[in-house]
Amino acid sequence: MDLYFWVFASMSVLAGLFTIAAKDALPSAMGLLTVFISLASLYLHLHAPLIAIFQVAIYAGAILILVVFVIMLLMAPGERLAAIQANVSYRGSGALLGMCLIGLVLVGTKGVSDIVSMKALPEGFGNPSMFGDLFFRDFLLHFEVVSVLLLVALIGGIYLCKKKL
Amino acid sequence: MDDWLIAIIKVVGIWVWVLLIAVVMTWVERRGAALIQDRPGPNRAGPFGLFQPLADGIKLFTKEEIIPTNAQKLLYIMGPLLFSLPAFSAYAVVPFGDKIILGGKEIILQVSDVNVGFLYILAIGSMGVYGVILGGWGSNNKYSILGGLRSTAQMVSYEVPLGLALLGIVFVYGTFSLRDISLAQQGTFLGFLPNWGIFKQPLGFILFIVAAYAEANRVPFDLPEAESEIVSGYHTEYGSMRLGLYLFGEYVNLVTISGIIVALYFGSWHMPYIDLGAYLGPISWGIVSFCIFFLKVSFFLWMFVWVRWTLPRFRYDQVMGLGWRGLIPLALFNIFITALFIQLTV
Amino acid sequence: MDLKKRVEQCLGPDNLVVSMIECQGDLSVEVPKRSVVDVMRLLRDTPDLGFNFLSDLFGVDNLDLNKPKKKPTKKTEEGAETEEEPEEKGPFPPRYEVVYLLLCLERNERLQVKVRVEESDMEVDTLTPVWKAANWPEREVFDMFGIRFKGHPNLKRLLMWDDFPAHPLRKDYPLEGQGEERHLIYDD
Amino acid sequence: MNQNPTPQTGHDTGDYVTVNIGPSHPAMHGTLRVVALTDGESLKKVDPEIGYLHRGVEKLGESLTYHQFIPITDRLNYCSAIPNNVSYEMAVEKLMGVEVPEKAQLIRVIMMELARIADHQVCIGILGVDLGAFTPFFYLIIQREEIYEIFEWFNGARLTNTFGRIGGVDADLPDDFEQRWEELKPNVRKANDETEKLLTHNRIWMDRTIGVSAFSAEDALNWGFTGPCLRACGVKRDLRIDEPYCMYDKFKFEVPVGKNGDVFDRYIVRMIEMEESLKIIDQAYKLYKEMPADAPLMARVPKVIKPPAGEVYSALESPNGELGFFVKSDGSAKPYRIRIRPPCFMIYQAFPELVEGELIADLVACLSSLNVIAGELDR
Repeated sequence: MDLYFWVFASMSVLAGLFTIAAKDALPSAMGLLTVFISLASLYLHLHAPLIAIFQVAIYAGAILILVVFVIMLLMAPGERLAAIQANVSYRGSGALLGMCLIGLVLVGTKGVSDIVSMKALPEGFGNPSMFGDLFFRDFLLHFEVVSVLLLVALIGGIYLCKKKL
Repeated sequence: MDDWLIAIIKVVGIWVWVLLIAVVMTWVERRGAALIQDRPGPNRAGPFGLFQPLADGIKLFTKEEIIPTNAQKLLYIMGPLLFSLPAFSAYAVVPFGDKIILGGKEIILQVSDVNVGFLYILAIGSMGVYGVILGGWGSNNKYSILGGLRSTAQMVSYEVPLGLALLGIVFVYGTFSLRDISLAQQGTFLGFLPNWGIFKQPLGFILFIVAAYAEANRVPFDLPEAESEIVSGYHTEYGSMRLGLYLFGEYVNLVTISGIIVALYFGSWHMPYIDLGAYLGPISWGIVSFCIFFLKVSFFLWMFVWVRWTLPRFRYDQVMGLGWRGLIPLALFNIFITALFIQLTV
Repeated sequence: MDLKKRVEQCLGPDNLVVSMIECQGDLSVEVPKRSVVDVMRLLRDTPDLGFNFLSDLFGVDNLDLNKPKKKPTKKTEEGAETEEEPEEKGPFPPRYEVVYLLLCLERNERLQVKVRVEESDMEVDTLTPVWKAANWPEREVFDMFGIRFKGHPNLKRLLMWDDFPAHPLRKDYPLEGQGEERHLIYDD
Repeated sequence: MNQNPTPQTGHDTGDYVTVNIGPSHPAMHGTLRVVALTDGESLKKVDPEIGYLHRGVEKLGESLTYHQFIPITDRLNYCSAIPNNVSYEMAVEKLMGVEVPEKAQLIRVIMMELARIADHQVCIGILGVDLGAFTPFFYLIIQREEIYEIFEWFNGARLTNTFGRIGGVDADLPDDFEQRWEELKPNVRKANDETEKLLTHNRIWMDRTIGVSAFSAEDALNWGFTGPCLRACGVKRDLRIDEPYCMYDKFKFEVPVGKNGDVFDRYIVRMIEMEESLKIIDQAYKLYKEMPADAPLMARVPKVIKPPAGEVYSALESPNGELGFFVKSDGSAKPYRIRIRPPCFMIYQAFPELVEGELIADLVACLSSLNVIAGELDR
């Protein structure tokens, strides 16, 4: 019985449920923050401190803040999500997508458990230097391709938002 | 069991110590302001008004807690907690001395020497903004929301130059661990310059200190709480100890930032040109290194006060312009130069 | 040339001067109410007058002065009773005055221009197209005396609150008020 | 009946938010209120609301005797009460045709220029505070306190001086004025120098003030600007020179003129004016010392003042601009009508034009640079 795992796993699931159930936008975002942080704790538990830090710094520290920023810009403090949540078609499609996701995760879990067995971690697992080696030596091409993709997305986003170029 | 005990002592000890500095900082801030502004300052409670923070604390604790009627209670209550929690936990990876040898056991004076210490600071630092946002949003006050918005934009913008400036240090010392960086700052290079971060990364230091002031919401970047414009920004509606947590968290942040500055750029616990560790016994060197470290920290704490009472405040668009058009290109340039230099010399 | 003569030269041909008096060196000229804006433009644009600055604009309530028993004391007044009659004829001179203080920046000359406003027709043309500075003073005159300014962009009460029932600078408004506070509802 | 005026810009609409700045807000000196329609931080529409400090001064004046009204004028611009007193006294003196003795005029000049320094110190100090620079405020306020010491020692009051009487002044300068003045002068200069060092060439200060709420000279004249705000726009107009009163034509001083009419120019104009005021006081005191010790301080005025019926307007250059009193008398012992022409009344009505399109932070900077005093604005 891995107590650490169960605590943070159940926390992330509960916070995830809260995220989709909350009636106000900002508490919902806080639920998402909790999910991120408990996931980061799980990564720590899996001896991947760098991933955990990235999870906090990038997802919780940057992306979610931008989400919150947009919420603050677009909504008034008293405004609630009830109207959106009451929409049956949204709920239905959400449920459907959720089912599909669960199915996918189950299949994936089985596949992973078929091929992976418990084994000792290599020396220096999860170190920044090891990450650097992987990124900039073994998988340099993939890394660069992904970053070009992000750059394209960035330019596209600017093009879409900017009214007058 | 020994390791656990030492860890707990270190955690509790440094926590109390940082809190104590933060408390004294509130006094230094007010007396420093008075010194700069040619007036007495708080001088009634105790000698030199030293008990003033205590009196303030009692006042804040005993005041009635008021939650505005239309506030969103959950967010309103969570705000100060989420602000002070990251502030209190950020110091965990910052060293506060070299090491001490007790009973044959080597104890490093740092709560946790993790190899991602740097990133931990960045990650935790970015968490603090949630407290500001929640406080600003939950108060249901337009000034608070403006303060929250300003703070969000400012923190997000200045985290980029902050991280980029730190990257230069990582390039130079080749590690993410603050202790390793501290250790590497001993001795001299080029024959006469101390091996300190500031001499190896002068531009990076300026960028870092500017971005750090912005992250700490200090003058000249105190827009989220600009008194004359948006009353008190995100903590307009707060009172009693909730306000106290915000104010206190701010000072704890200052201690942490000063600690980082000293650890990264000002030779940590090293004296320039002289290696005291070689002359002193292990225990006394531990204590002396602790003292040296905090002497340097207190200088930077004083600098926060000094700058606060000297400079006017930026305007919102100017802060954004400085961040995106000034600091980020400079930081990228700094990284480029550093990388080039390392490539050519190593 | 003397300011008085110049003003007469400028306004006289169109019969725009109702009366003109001087008090301790302050020249004041009364003009017909309907042509006040024209007069102001003339005074501003005539080269040898050039009153290009509106220093102030305010109202005066002459209720007490117009009381018959006070008649002996006001023979040095504007002389509205003795000199040529203003076109608004009544048993007494019109109750209100609106005074415009003009200033010529080049020559540092000042001129008071006044129009008389009768209680039956409390409307004066606004001066805001000529000088933007007339904006708030006109609102204040409206607030304090109830004189309306035709064409004013935002004629609302300025100093008193919007629902205030009276015009407090009128002479028949008592110093301690008419007891409005008793009628005010303070809850929201 | 509704106690509160409804905001004219309405409630929050889809894109814009109404922010209610004041009447109790740290930057709204006294009780000003601005209803601002904002788009994020920028101001779309600004609607100043005044009247929160309306005390019916003009109405009060009609029920008080001429002398009784002098203390009321203290309460107009409470930062510098003496020019208010003198301006009112000058209006009544003009109505009565009284010539004030030269010695009294010199005392008035000395006190008025001290008040001008005090007023400008407050204005610049507050401008600094509103822009986040707290320290210059203290440097200036400490010196203002010294000036107030002189006032207190001369008048018995610090803020509400009730200076002078109709027809002159009631008391001569005490003997140790020279000593106090020689002590004060270098300190004021030093405080000004330090403020200059902290602010004038400070890059942040320049960024915050240069070009903010700039106003052209034509607009300023059209809106009825006077005083430092007009001079900052580049119009050289100072009643002390253009329409000399109180022997101002005997003193040599410069009138500073700005160029852009922005916050920075208003600040600089005020800084230079303080220096000029110091020079004026020196000259006035020199003239004062040449007067015989027993020269009269009061013109011959009756105990009960009953000016002949008539109406006059008299203005002087108060620290904020042209401060005028229109006094109408019906020959009785009480004024028939007193109209006060406060300088910032005219200036503040152009406020929306000055700040619309700028940011909230600029609103604050602009407001402090105009030095709007609610006391004389609302009367």
